[in-house]
Amino acid sequence: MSDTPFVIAGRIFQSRLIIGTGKYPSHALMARAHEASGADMVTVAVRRVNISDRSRESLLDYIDTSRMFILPNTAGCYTADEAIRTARLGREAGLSNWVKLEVIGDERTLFPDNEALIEATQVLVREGFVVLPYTNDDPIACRKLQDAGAAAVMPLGAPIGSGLGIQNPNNIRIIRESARVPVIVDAGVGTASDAAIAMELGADGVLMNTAIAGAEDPVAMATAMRHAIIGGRLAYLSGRIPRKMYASASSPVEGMVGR
Amino acid sequence: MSDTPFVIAGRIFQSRLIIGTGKYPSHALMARAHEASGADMVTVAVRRVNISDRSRESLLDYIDTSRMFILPNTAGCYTADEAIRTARLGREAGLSNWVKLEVIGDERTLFPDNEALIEATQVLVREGFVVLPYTNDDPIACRKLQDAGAAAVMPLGAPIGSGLGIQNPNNIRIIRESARVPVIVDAGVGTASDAAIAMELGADGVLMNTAIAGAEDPVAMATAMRHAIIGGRLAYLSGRIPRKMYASASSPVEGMVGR
Amino acid sequence: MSDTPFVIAGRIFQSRLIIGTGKYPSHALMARAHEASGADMVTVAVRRVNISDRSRESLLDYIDTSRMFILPNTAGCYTADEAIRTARLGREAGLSNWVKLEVIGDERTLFPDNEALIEATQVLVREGFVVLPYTNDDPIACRKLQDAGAAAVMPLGAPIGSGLGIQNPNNIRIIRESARVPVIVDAGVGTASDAAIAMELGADGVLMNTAIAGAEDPVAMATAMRHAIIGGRLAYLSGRIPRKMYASASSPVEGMVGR
Amino acid sequence: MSDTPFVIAGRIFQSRLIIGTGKYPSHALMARAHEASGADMVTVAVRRVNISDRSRESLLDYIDTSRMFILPNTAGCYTADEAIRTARLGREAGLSNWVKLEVIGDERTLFPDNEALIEATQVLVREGFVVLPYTNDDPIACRKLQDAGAAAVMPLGAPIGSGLGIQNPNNIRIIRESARVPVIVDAGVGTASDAAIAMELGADGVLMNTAIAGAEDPVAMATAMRHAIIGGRLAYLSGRIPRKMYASASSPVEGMVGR
Amino acid sequence: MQITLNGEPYELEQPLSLVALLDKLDIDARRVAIEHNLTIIKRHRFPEVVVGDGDQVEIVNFVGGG
Amino acid sequence: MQITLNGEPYELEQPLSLVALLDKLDIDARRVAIEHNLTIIKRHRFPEVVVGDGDQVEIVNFVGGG
Amino acid sequence: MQITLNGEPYELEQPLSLVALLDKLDIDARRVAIEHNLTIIKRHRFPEVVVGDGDQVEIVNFVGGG
Amino acid sequence: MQITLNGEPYELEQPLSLVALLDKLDIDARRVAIEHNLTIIKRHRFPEVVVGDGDQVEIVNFVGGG
Repeated sequence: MSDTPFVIAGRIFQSRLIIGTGKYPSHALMARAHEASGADMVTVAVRRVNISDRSRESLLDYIDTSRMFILPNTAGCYTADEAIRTARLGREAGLSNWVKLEVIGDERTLFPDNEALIEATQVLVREGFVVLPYTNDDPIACRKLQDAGAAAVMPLGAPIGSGLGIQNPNNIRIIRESARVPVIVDAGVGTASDAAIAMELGADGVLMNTAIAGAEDPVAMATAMRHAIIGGRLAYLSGRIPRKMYASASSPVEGMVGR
Repeated sequence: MSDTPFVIAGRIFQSRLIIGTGKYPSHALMARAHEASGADMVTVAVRRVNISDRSRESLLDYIDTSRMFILPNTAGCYTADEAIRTARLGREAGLSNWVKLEVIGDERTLFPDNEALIEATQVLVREGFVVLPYTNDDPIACRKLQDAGAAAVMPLGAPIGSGLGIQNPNNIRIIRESARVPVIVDAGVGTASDAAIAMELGADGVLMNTAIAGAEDPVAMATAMRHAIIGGRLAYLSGRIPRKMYASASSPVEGMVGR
Repeated sequence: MSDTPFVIAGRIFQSRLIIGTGKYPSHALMARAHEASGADMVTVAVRRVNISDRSRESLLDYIDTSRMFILPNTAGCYTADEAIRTARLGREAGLSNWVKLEVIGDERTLFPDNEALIEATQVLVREGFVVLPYTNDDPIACRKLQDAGAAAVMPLGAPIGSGLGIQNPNNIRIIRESARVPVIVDAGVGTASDAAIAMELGADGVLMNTAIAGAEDPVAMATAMRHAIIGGRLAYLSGRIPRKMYASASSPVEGMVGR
Repeated sequence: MSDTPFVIAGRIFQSRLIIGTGKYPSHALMARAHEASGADMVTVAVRRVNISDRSRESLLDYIDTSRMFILPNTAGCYTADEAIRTARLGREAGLSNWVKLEVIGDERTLFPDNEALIEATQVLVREGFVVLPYTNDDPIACRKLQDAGAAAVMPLGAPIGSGLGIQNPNNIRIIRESARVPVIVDAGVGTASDAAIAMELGADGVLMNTAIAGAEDPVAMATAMRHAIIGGRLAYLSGRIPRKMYASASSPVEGMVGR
Repeated sequence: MQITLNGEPYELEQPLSLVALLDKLDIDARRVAIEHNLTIIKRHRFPEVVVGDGDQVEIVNFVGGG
Repeated sequence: MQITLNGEPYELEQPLSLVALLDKLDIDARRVAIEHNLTIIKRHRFPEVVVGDGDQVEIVNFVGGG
Repeated sequence: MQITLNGEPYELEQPLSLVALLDKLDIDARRVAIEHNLTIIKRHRFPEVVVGDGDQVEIVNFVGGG
Repeated sequence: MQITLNGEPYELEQPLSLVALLDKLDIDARRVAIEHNLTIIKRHRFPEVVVGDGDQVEIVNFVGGG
């Protein structure tokens, strides 16, 4: 089974799993989880340097940037302007013009403000950014983001950090069918089967943070996710059997002894 | 993350995936799927030799018995006597005293006849068989099979060959909590995430045939299942995050620029 | 829409909802909930009279036996003998030879011991009882109970008192398709939609206790269940629309202004 | 159990069920289904009069406008301008300034274009319309529509006419928790339990067309929906029992005979 | 003399008919069923069946259940 | 002279008021809404508004919808 | 003479040992199990067990199954 | 003189280049991005851009996020 490579904006990624760098018990454990996950792209947040306390070691000391592509996000931004400003700073702090674009619309759900998101996407694309917007599972919003020049669309499976799994599989499937850019399920995954389901629906990749960082054993869960993504993708490509209401024997019905 | 080995009746298996040998487009393709699956136990049926046509090549020519353990089944048997008779013949035809015990109660669902199943288990255990009974997701039936000496219990996830996935996860979980022998989900798996879900519920293994043999690309699906079983098992052991009704940010909420 | 009457053992019931008498905050509230439910059959338990404390008022003072048919149960019995003995006492205490037969197999799940249940059914049917056995959602067990002379089969939707709703709709549907006696979903209902789903699957009736007695407002929930049972039954008879993966407009697509 | 009245823009409705007038086999059958449903608000489409064929009888001849409130929709409109123009014509054709506002974003899913929908809502509210916008299950879009002056928000449960039921219950629940205006689940209902589930999630009402008009027996299904809406609403108000993983007996555990 | 009544020891001065026993216990005969030494006693036989030393008596009625 | 009526060309001998047009078309004025050259015409103005050559007229009513 | 072989009538000139029968049928003895008149015959006894007129013989092997 | 550094007031003896400021703050220039009075300053311009009284400076870097 030969799969097409996972390409975003002309860049090929070896893994269809993209993971975060937040909420880990320690930077050291994060590094081991990253290693175990097989991911070659990680998201990071852009925040003010802590002036008063310089002791804290740098996140980047624990990311092997030779094999990991860094994707700055605009998490926590509630307006297009905030997100644009943060994206620009992220570009300077890093070495790429990629951004995981978040414009949050509500504190409790952290669902996106699609209007502002589309607007910010248009601005950043004009400035030469490779924009990967976090949106909800709305096929129309995804189409508009694509039309605005997004390099991929990243519909949520469930609220960020909720671990509820893919709440509306039908929408993810529809988004995949109509999108011309990669579809990456971002947020909501809680365990391995959730990631496999996302891939079986046709998602090109899955982005997750809390499911791994918040597990009792992040390294083991990272390994679990690596397998789930590969397994789910292969299952999607393998042509699964149809669902039937009744049974169909897997052993021959003739040739029984004594009949 | 070190897992306990997968042991049935004192025998250690490397893989928690057990697969069938039926319904493949060809023996050759089956052999490649077996290889890809990583399984080290396969089920086979016991049937009359075709006297009139000796041309047909033997199934065993396509199974590497040096690494694959052969598990004869009693598929198609509708009474305890039939199943016992078939189990005995299987023991002679093969080299082991193991049997996947099936006593079917209904042609359309292929659901087990638990009464007859328990009776046959008792007889075969007395005769020194290692009995792995295919049953439904009934914790009471599983307990009785265990008490009758079954080496493992194999509750169904859904009707054989239906590909519907685990219909009653709660029952599988309950069976796992109360059983002292390995719990192997047998039948009903349709795609990789179904297998992962079974493992995440605590199943010690999964047995499947149609999901792989009936896929458009059995070799790719076998690979998918290998990953799904490993991923699902690791996720079960990793301590997944709790499900939440609302979101919780994965990036810091303080340190935002311009606030 | 004319429905066939709900008939068990030749007796016609006006309501397809059967409810319990346990766990109510008070007998008075129970009576009002019964009234609101529209049910004309209620289950009762058979227990030792409290000798030391005769103050407690009798349950029957709060049941209008002129319109409510009393169905004694054998709840709490763990063997066929216990259940048979309790059924016989119930017959003497009451005025009918009907029994809701329970033979429990496990304390934590309260799932039935089908072997013992079938045995007890055979004995009681011979003694002239009208037997309504509580069983699990196993089509084979249901068929055997029917063959043993059960006047109806009562598969569980979920564990007693769990409120989880119908855990395995496919099994209930299959049981209904193959049974020649009424199928009554007994246990597991938590809210109105659960009852509606049971009826939509083809169940002839639903038996519940905790969902009503344990609700904050039992009288309102009893009313809710009355409507849900009627609505679910009618929906089952009405020929619902097929499920589609995509939309189909409900307003005309031609005749738009300005096109 | 006394419920708060169902009020939209100061107008009280007796029924929480709102139904359509499209796709019925005949106007006469529609009238009987309307009667059976108990609804007192129906949606209608605004279309060009058929000049060449004047024979066709008028829809309004079959709607008892003395008890039915007429809600014109803008179905089929793909831009804010089209929708605004159609809404204005609907106001002239009818006797009210209410409109079910639809701005469709995609032909295959008929999902809304939320940006255009919000824009059209602002315009029409300024013109004195009572706007009930059909949107998707996005809490942020619903909040913006509310802020734009919508008299209610009408999130979809599933694609129009799909009959898939509530695809994302969690979103409907969240929308209800945060909205200050009535929440009406519009589209996606296939059968009675779907409507009950919508109400149990806290929806103030449900709008449907195909589920009734497309059923084999629309009158019976309309009756089913009436009961489902009442039952679901009451269940929501009754305080359902919590879900438990295990069983809890509904009959006393003490006082067993012979213990 | 002593009987076992609903699983508990119970003292009687002298043998009693079931009717008398129910009366003594203030129990309405129409609402209960009685098992005497594992045999169920029809209600019409309550007057004639006598409970004596060492007898086992179970008196049951209906209580709330599901 | 010709007008565009509901998107189709339509011939008129001479200019007509909306009332007259509806009459000619056998349409009940109480059941329709009319847009004349993109302007919505209130029902009470149907008698005075006249349709002439090249005008665009949209006449709509309610039909079954969801 | 005739035997019943796997449920079908089968002609034999004279009694044969199971080994001879398998040989005649071109069946590899190592891959099959045999039931002779409802009794399972261990493989090492194939040479000595003789099939005669009216006997029932079941010869089975493994085929694909799940 | 005082500047606003990452939202907080910060005292300086005299104007400083961004390089000097980072040096003073013991911050590795290669790991941060700087916004000076709402304008982003390219790293190669850190030596020439001078921070003076009342200026607003934002110094950011990457932290763990999802």
